[in-house]
Amino acid sequence: MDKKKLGYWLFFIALFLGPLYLTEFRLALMGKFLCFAIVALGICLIWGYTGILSLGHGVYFGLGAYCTAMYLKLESAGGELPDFMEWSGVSALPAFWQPFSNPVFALGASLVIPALLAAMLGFLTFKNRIKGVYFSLISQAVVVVFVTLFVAKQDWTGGTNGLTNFTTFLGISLSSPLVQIALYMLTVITLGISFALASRLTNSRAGRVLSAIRDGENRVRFLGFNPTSYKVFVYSLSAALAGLAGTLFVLQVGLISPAMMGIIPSIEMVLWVAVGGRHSLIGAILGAVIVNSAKSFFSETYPDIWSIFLGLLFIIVVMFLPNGLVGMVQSWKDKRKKSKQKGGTANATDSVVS
Amino acid sequence: MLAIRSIQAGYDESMVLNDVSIQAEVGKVTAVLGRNGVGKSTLIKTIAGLLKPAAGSVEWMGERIEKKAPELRARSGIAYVPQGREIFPSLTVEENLLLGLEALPKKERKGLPPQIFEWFPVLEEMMHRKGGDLSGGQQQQLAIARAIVGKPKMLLLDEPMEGIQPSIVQLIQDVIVDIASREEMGIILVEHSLDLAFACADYYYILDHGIVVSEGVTDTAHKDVVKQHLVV
Amino acid sequence: MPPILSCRDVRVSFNGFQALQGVDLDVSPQEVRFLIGPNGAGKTTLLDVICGKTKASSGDVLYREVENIRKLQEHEIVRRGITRKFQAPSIFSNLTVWENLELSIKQDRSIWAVMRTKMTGEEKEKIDAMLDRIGLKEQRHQMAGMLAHGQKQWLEIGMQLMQEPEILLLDEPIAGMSGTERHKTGELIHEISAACSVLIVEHDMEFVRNFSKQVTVMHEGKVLCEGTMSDIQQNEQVAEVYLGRRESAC
Amino acid sequence: MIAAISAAALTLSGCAASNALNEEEETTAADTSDTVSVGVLHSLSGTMAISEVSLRDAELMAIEEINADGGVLGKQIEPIVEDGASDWPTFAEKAKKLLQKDEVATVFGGWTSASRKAMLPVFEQNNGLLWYPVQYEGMESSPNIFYTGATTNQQIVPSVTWLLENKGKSFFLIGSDYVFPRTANKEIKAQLEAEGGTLVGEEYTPLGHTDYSTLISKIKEEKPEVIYNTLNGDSNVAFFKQLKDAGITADDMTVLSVSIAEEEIRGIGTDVLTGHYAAWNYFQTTDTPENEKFVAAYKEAYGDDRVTGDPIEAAYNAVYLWAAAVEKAESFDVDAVKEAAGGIEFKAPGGTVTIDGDNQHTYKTVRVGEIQADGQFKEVWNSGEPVKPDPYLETYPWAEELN
Amino acid sequence: MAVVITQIFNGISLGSILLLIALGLAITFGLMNVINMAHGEFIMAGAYTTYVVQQAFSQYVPESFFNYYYVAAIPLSFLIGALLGFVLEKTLIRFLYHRPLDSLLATWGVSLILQQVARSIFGAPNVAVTSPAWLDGGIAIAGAVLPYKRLFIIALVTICMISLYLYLDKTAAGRKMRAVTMNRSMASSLGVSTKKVDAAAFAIGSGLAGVAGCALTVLGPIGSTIGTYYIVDAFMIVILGGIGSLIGTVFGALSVGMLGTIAEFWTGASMAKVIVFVAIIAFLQYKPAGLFSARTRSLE
Repeated sequence: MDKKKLGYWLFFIALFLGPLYLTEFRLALMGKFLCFAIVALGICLIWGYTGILSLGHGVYFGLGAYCTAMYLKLESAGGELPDFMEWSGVSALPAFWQPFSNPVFALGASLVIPALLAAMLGFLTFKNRIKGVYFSLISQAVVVVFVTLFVAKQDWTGGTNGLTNFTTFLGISLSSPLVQIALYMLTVITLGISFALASRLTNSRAGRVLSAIRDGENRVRFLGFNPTSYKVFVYSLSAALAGLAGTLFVLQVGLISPAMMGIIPSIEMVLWVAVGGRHSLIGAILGAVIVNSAKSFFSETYPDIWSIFLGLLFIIVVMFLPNGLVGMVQSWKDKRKKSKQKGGTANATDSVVS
Repeated sequence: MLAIRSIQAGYDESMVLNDVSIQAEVGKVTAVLGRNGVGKSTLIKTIAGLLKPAAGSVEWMGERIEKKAPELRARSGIAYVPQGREIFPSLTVEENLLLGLEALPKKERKGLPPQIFEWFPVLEEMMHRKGGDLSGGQQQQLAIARAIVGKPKMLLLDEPMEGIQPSIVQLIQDVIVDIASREEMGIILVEHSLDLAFACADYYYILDHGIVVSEGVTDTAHKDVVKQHLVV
Repeated sequence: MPPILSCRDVRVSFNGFQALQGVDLDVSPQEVRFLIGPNGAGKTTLLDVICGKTKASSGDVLYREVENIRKLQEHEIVRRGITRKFQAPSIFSNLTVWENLELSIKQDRSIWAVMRTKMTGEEKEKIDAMLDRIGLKEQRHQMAGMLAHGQKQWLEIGMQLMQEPEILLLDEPIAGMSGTERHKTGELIHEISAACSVLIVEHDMEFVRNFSKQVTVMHEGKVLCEGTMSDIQQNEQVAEVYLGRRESAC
Repeated sequence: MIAAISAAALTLSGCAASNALNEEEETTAADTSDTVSVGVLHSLSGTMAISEVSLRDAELMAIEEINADGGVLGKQIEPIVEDGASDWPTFAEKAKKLLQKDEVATVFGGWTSASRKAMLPVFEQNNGLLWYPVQYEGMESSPNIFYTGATTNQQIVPSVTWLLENKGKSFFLIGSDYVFPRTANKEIKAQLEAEGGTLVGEEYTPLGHTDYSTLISKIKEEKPEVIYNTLNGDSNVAFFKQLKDAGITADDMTVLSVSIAEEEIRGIGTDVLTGHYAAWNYFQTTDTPENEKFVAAYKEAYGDDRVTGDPIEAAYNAVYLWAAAVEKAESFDVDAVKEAAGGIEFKAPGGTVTIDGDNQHTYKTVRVGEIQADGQFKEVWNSGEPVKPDPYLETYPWAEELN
Repeated sequence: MAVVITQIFNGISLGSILLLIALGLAITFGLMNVINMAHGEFIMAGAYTTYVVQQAFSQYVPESFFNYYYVAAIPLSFLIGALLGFVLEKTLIRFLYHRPLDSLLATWGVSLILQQVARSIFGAPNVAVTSPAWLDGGIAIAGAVLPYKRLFIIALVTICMISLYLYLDKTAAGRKMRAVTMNRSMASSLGVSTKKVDAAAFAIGSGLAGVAGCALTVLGPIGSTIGTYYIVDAFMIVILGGIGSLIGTVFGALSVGMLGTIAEFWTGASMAKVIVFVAIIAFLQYKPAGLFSARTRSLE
């Protein structure tokens, strides 16, 4: 147990010290991947631990990012109308934009709005006992709704261009390398705290209720728990994590557009977790980093045909490593342990709940 | 001949059958008796191929079949009538019966043998009704007829009389006796009712707690001795 | 004594099939009641209705004579003290034995309470005591999925008991158990009945004979008769539908 | 176990780090060598690959030609191709990579406004140089971007005037639901009002929309004389096919498009397009000696069945314009190149183009062409001389309110 | 008046197109419970097949026959779609029958690969298919023009529906397929080879996607990404109709088509899309099993 904890500490410290050994470009990439890792944590909570596959996390990520981006846009506009509104013929700032000139409100909204939307959708669907494939596809339909709306309402949202070209955050220039490093470190710390909270949740009694819901939702009812409220809670929590990641993403990448909320990014988010190991929080983090690194690597090396490699990676992982890379390491270690102490109790192969 | 040797079988990791050996011959009716929950259905499923045994062998006409897929067993002449009948509810009676022909080689699939309508005249009347619209007794007849059209050499009947009105019980019993008298087909009949089983069977086995606790020829068996293993 | 649970003219139908056709049943406090009957008689369906898994199409299920629980959700019924053990063991195989029991403790089960909760010494003792009682002390940290069949059944009974129920519904609790295990289970049930009512569906007649006081026989979605085992054995109708068709069939 | 994983992760990051170091060494080494690297950043996958792959091809061809001619400042140009994957953050990421890691002298890239908007801050923050080769909605002038495609007054404004004079007064505007069509249509509406046209309808469809039956019913209801089409990509195919099915031909209504070049015509099919119009600065049929050479070279390089088109030409021009500016500045330094770029002239396939030093757009000749059965354009009108770029439409009185 | 007729016709027409796209999914997803995200790429394969047939006809067949290329393209598109589906089932899907959500992820990978392969073979830009001359024009009724192409698609989808119905209902193979989807283990106990039936069912569903691709060439673009435009709509239609119910899929497609055209007429295309999807989501809250639900008693 202690060895494990030490491993986690080393891992996060190593990430934290990234600026020491990564170039500016790689650091920026890593910062982006770590934002994705926060999303992955949330997906791991709902999918790996609770058994809900959401294909709509792009929306929560996007909503969080938009909330922060609205603030940044207003700050950059310096009291004037944001540029895209001018082109779109909007003469006054829409009422719902106004509170976003307050950074505290904007940052708060970037957590609360995704969580509220998720709670609303979750409450309805889970109460009606819609689950499995149905829920996944419904969450996908939600993506279509939001992306279409955000594109169509370009006078409010910036349309396909999204929101971009921010200069400062709380008066600090975003482009300076030092700020970038600070944001990177902030991302690592946020990831670390999110990880600590998530593992505390999963190791608590409530966490055991969640995995019980995954294994048999109806049985949980017969222990007197109401699975709906648990599912709504964890679903909103993961949406809030995605929103948080969106905020950090916008600060570092300086851009959010409806394309990042779409069907494709939403499915990719799930695949990060699948590759890393859906039943393991650290696996989800590693998955997000590894898949995105692989994507960058493949597309830098083979710009013409990289998507074939990525497709193959997904197929191979799903087919042969149903518990992802962490699951592979775990079962490999199990095997070694077993051969060491023959006759020991048989070990479940599907119990990679770390 | 069908020979089951030292079978262990069950679900997940709990064994329902611990060590069961039985034999059944073509042309004879073999009854498997026992109370609810002693593993009779498990045994039948293991023979039909829906469950893979954890240990032991199933030998059919001199060949080991315990690892074969159910469809191959069906085509080698083992027909299965499950408990609960499991007819296809949204297929018509005719379609259900035609599916029974799948056990035959393609060339021999030439329509339904008229014999089954002599045994079960009601099916001819109901030919174009949905299987799910039939009464329980009619469904049971359909399930048996569906198994017979494939001309099996061994028919596995899992509690065919269960939940059925007495007149149809009689009819089914008559058919079983008639089939047996033609000596072309063997029958393994799973029952929890002693009287019914003894009315049809040549040989009996009694299962309890996953093992065979008694066996013998029905003609010479003392019902009272057998009874103590069974009913109330 | 007033009944703790009463079913009044409960009816259930699935796609036109009448699974229960007007069942009346009273269960007294601290009573052990066996439900027997041929397959398809509606015994399991009746348990389903009581615990809320299946909603009755008409009729009332009264708890302590006053509250109609027919339309409550499953977890709400459980919180009133009516718990259910299913036929197939429904434990959480990816949790340990200990964790399975921990989830079952009678507690505030709302998410906010559970998140803040910490295992108390009292709870630990309760779990330990239960482990002793169901004989799974050695296996406490094993994944529940790895237990033998009989052990799973006990674990599940243990999980129901941890909830300190008022009424315990058991569906074929001894299926798949060996002789000594059966006996032990029977005794456990009697111990339990000191604190709560038990309603058991069972096929094993030996077991019913050994451990029953009151037996209710069901047939075709109705209650056929009630009484002690010896009453039942005398009943011609019961013999007709249940114990085989006697000589009439041959 | 976790220790093992973290170790693995560390090695991974370590690798990345050492990679990065190696890469840096390579690029610093490159500075002193006799090559200069430039970035080529277009979508090679995803929905935009349809259009952007050809731009990459044109840019690579121009680079090869320049290299064959001795390069720039005696150095061979070494292109680094990246895939923007039709995804705007990817464009930003790759732009950053090209500027920071590869330290390229300039980047040629982009198609959609969204991709340009995503890259813009990257280029401004890193003081990089982007050559953007596609016609766009204007209202932008970044000091770090050169725009070699048309801005609205070099394509839309003159074409509307031409339509009003030649084809009819009542306009129906259709476009894909994104920035370019919405902004363009706003300008067109102002212009119609000023120049005596009437607007009878304005409709937008989501990107990738493929069922136009209802929209066509609306058009039939309104009976416009002119349909001004700013649909994008795949939607054009569906729109034109279904327009023809509904019994509307070029004789009934004139459709003028601003996103359909020769390459798109091949994907839509001439059977449904013949007789409709498009406004551009260049057609494959444009009659200049430079173009003859250009078309021949392009077909030679990429196959006889390939066609050129306005954005392809603008991409090709961009490379030459940059090379000329470098030669004039005698340096690859971004500021020096920018300084030198104003007034640079290039005899492009579509006629002479000149960089406007004020807004870093180019002077271009405007052309309207009619689509022929062979998939080529027949030019029916041109502006005669290159038009000065005016991204903010400051010289048009009716456009005052727009800003 | 003309507008009303046109709009009703448009609704039916859009419904028929959606139905054609969803029909294949109604089998692979509805009956077999496989979430095949590469279904859209089978549509793409059908469209490219049509393109290739057209190219072949224009090169090797006398010009007077050119217009019949489309007649040859329909069955060929079906075959290519079916072949791809067959291969996919044999190599991937059959290992994932018990993991429907995993099949979603794996087939997503397949879809990425197929798109890239198509780009490598046919190039990134769209290709053009000239629709046959006999599909040009339309019937004029009370001032409204009903294009032949749309009538043709309505006819094609009707034929597909009837063939599918006849196949499932009147042939031995169809009977086996229904039996396997209803009760797999019982079917195998009767001697039905479930593996063969699974592969055949998946191939037929995929083949129908191919036919849809072929039909779409007369209306829309043909490029490597066309599948992505339709895939989500198609899945929503199948759940809206009710999983496992072909007739439900028909009603699902028609209602989405009608609602879509009506909403688009009153608002605009973008808002119409939003309205349709919100309506579907809301409807599923009210009736989670869809329009025509095949109710079961199973617990989990």
